[in-house]
Amino acid sequence: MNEDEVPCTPLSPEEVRPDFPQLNRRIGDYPLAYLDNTAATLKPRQVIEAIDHFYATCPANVHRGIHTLSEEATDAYESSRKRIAAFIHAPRESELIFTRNTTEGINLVADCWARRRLKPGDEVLVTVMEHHANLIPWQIVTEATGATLKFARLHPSGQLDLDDWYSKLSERTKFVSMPQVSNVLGVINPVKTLTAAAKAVGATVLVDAAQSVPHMPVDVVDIGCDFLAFSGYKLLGPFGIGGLWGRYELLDAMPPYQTGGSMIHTVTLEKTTFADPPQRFEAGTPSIADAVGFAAAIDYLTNVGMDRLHQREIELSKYMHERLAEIPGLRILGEYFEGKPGIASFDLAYAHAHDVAQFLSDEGVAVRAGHHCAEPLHHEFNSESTSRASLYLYNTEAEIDQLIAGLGTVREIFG
Amino acid sequence: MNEDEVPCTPLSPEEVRPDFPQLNRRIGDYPLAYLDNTAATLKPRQVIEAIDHFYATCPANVHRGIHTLSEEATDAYESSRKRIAAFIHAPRESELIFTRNTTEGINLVADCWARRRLKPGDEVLVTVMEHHANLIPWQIVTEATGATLKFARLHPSGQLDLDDWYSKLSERTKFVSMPQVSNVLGVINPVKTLTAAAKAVGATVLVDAAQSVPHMPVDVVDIGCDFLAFSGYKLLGPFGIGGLWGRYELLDAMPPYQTGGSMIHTVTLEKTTFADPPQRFEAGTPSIADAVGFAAAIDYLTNVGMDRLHQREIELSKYMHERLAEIPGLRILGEYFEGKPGIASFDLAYAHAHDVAQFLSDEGVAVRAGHHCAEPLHHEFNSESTSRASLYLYNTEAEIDQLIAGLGTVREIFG
Amino acid sequence: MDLKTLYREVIVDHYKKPRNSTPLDHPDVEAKCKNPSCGDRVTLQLRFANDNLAEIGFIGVGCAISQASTSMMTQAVKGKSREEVRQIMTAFREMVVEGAEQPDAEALGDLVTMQGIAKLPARVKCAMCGWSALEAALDEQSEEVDMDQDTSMPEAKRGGGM
Amino acid sequence: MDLKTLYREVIVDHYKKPRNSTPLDHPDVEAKCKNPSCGDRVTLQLRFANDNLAEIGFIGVGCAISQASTSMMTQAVKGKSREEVRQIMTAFREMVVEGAEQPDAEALGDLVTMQGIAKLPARVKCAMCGWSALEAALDEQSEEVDMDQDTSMPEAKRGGGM
Ligand SMILES: Cc1ncc(COP(=O)(O)O)c(C=O)c1O
Ligand SMILES: Cc1ncc(COP(=O)(O)O)c(C=O)c1O
Repeated sequence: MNEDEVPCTPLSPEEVRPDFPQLNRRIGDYPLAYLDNTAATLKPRQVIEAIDHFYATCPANVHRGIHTLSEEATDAYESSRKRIAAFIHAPRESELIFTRNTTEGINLVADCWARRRLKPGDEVLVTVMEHHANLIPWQIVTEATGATLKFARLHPSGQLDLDDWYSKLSERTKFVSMPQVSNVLGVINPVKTLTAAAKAVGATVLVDAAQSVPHMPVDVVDIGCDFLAFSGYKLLGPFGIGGLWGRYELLDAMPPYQTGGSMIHTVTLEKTTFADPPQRFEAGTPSIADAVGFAAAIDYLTNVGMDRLHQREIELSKYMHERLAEIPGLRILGEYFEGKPGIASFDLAYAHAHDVAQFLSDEGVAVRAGHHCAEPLHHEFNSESTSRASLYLYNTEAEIDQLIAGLGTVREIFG
Repeated sequence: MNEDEVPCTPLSPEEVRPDFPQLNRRIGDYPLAYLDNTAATLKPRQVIEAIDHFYATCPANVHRGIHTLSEEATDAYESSRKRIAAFIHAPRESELIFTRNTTEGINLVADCWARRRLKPGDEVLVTVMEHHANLIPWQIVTEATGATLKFARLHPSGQLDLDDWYSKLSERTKFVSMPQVSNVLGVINPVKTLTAAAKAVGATVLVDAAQSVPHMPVDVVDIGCDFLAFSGYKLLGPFGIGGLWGRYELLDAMPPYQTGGSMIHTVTLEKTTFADPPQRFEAGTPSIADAVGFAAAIDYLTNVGMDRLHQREIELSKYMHERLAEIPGLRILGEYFEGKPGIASFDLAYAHAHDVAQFLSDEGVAVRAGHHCAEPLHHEFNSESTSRASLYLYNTEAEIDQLIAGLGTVREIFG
Repeated sequence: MDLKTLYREVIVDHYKKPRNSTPLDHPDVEAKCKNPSCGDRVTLQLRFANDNLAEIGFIGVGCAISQASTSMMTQAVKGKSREEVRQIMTAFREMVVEGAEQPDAEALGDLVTMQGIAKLPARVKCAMCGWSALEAALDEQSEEVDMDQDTSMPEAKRGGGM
Repeated sequence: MDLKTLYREVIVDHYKKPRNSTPLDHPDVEAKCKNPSCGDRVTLQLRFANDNLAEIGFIGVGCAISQASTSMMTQAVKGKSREEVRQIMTAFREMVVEGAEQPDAEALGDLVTMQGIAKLPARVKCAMCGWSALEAALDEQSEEVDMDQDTSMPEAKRGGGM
């Protein structure tokens, strides 16, 4: 599993499956087919062991305490920052802020950047396909500042309507936020092109990369955006940790987010001065072990190779979409396209998404049912809820077959 | 180690030490003497294993996904909330919000409660002994609202000057915040009495319980406060998780903090309605495994018995203070008192705190050096920085002796 | 009863052919319940004759469990006295929400087949939607009940929408 | 050299009897550096004769490492040309901040005894305080240097105050 040795070998799930203890589980009489990867991925033993090892050896607080355990903890924490920053090609490691998750990253930017700059008449441009995490913070910040929130519409195919997007971009647009990959439709937005257009009118740009960083190579310099947010638990890492990357000049111009210990420079009763980024944005004791696990996940992915992972995933996605097309009465939100990530959100003419998920679960197949934190997007498709099957590097054709068989049971009972 | 069987047996460290793998470490030729417990405690294998087990079996996302792993994850998360709420005697489990740490809990209250209510002329009352986490948020919120921040002074003994505190409490006081135990002085503030007085003038009260919940039985109903914040990693739990308890009526009257998925009720492009507490305050995917580890730590402490732990700690604290008194030129910030928690922050006439910590570390003794996120308090005592030794249930008299021997080396070289 | 049997023998039948699913002409009281995170909705109408629940009708959309549970409920309570209705309500809640091992079979009758729902924590809200409307109707509470914000549900069975 | 030997043979001596620790009468340039998270402070004064650093003096407070490192620095650079001073500075930074295994012994002279500091990451800032003041003086930078915000230090060796 070393990229250097086998640069061009396609990724086979058998290469990685032994690393995932959860895959040994059986659900009743069925093997587990875990197809809920968009919500959270499984964790390889390398990540679990990294966390375990951290706690068993140096579970001290960081901030350069002068004793061995604290030095080790600080090194582990800062080396994690460095590896994660490198993974998204950040020019400087101090541009990578540890957050709880993508949601916190977006809230931080909305609060510390946008809120301080937006005025009545200004506009923020997002899309109809947003996850709530990239919608509600902008509803709140535009309402608070008197700015206007604009939504670029979608084609019936699920693709972003670029004409509509460009028509809503103007000198008034001060902030643009968009997902690189939709967590429901699986569409990939042309973030590089859109960022260039947005910057040309003077807007600041955030990319919600929660569903892209786990699944494809991402390079913040190449995209050209100002901020990019993602979560650790969606790429084999632990819960409770995410990354917010920001260009240093912007971070440096921002006031702190939360305040307290370790983000300060000097403190008197009356007045406090603040530390430089990234410390300025990391108040209090951080999620040290989760950062260590996050970096272990990044190492694991680097070792596999993001290109190989991406290739394998779109191959399996194709198989999944072909098989789903066989099911009568099944509608997938958004049209399939060559290279579509492994996300299929569907409804059935004869059964409700929650009943579908229940039957699939009964046969060992884990999918998510609901609006997947994208209620407006579902309304756009006249749907209250869908079942969503989503893939990652360990999934197999056999697991897709298990999904299809489960949908057969649903049809047999409801159809 | 079952409280029911041995209700009155004093706690011996030998009972618990085998549970802490870190205690097997040697630092050079010395055994590790971990006396940095105020910054972060070690973790028993029960906590490490709980996290490990969670990840190895059901590392799915919560929010009641309809499949086995997600159901298990949701149960694990919500059962953790229940046990932690019970530990501080919260009347309702939904009053316990999971935060990253104490800092986030205090920031949340400052932002969602105080900021919306403070007006020019209003006052917020804190003390000179605050940790930065309970100081800077109040500097910021009073500055933003035009309210005034007042500080109750200390006696030279380190005890809160109650006369000064009462003289600064008035009808203008809208918010009172105070630590139950100081992380530098080890003093215990009479939070119950002060809360009653504060409520009598109509103020809302927050207790910074970062250093009390880990070390003594705490009952939010008995204290009578409105909010109480604490951290998991200071009581044997993992990093990245803390608890904010709030009275339900107050929580219910508060707007959300961060916004995004899973804290919503319904969402359209234009308007969002929010879920009830605690979900309203937990935007995005939470720190599920850390919550599980936090609850495992609470179970461990409950099993030991907080009364026994507290008794043992004050006994060992007495020994530590007696031995430290033997060192010439050593000054402890704050006077010793009967029942003082196991915290001693000291400086030496002939050596700087950082050099002291360095020498102690070289002999296996882990202490913290610096201002311990309480810079104003250090200024009050004309000190830039101190070395702080702090205790927990696994510490021994022998480890104190090792500290004293290390201070002997310091004296030999510097004195 | 395993999941498939439960669906096959009870739920799908009621889902496809809901009983008492016609609005009443002259209801005494009407109540609504919704479950925004799932999209379930039930509108319930009651007519009393003296103390007896003489007529009951509902219209609903949503998952099979929510609709079947409501349909079965209407059958179970129709013609019963207010007090009997409350007994059945309590027994059903104990069985499904609190997971009582020994449900009150006498009060519940055919409804005991729904016991398996207690083991599907994410679906308890669905099963309770029609019942919460019934409770609101008996209490003459005019506001629509919202299962996602129903504090009589244990924390772990509510939760914000995903 | 182990920690105790380093302190005993080098650091404590300079700490207790700092060399060149008197202010100059007519300095050409003065520069300051502080380390707020530790409380270290150094004020440095230089006088040049042609291109040579003819005189150097400092006043400082703080830990033994910060004061000893400054004291040793003044000895090492006194009388040297600007270029030689920069060489020594670079060599010291490489040894202590970047942890060079093979420090430039020729440029460093006695200062090589400080190599062990590289293994005490929390103390690197302390050791560099006087040196940062020196760099500021050579660059005629009048603003006080702040080690906690010195971006030439690797992330892991800065950090906010605890
Ligand atoms: C596109 C997208 N954005 C944002 C989020 C929010 O992520 P988190 O819950 O980690 O904050 C998600 C997660 O589901 C997502 O898929
Ligand atoms: C009294 C007190 N309050 C607040 C805090 C801040 O805790 P955290 O870093 O977990 O937010 C601490 C931690 O050192 C503390 O001791």
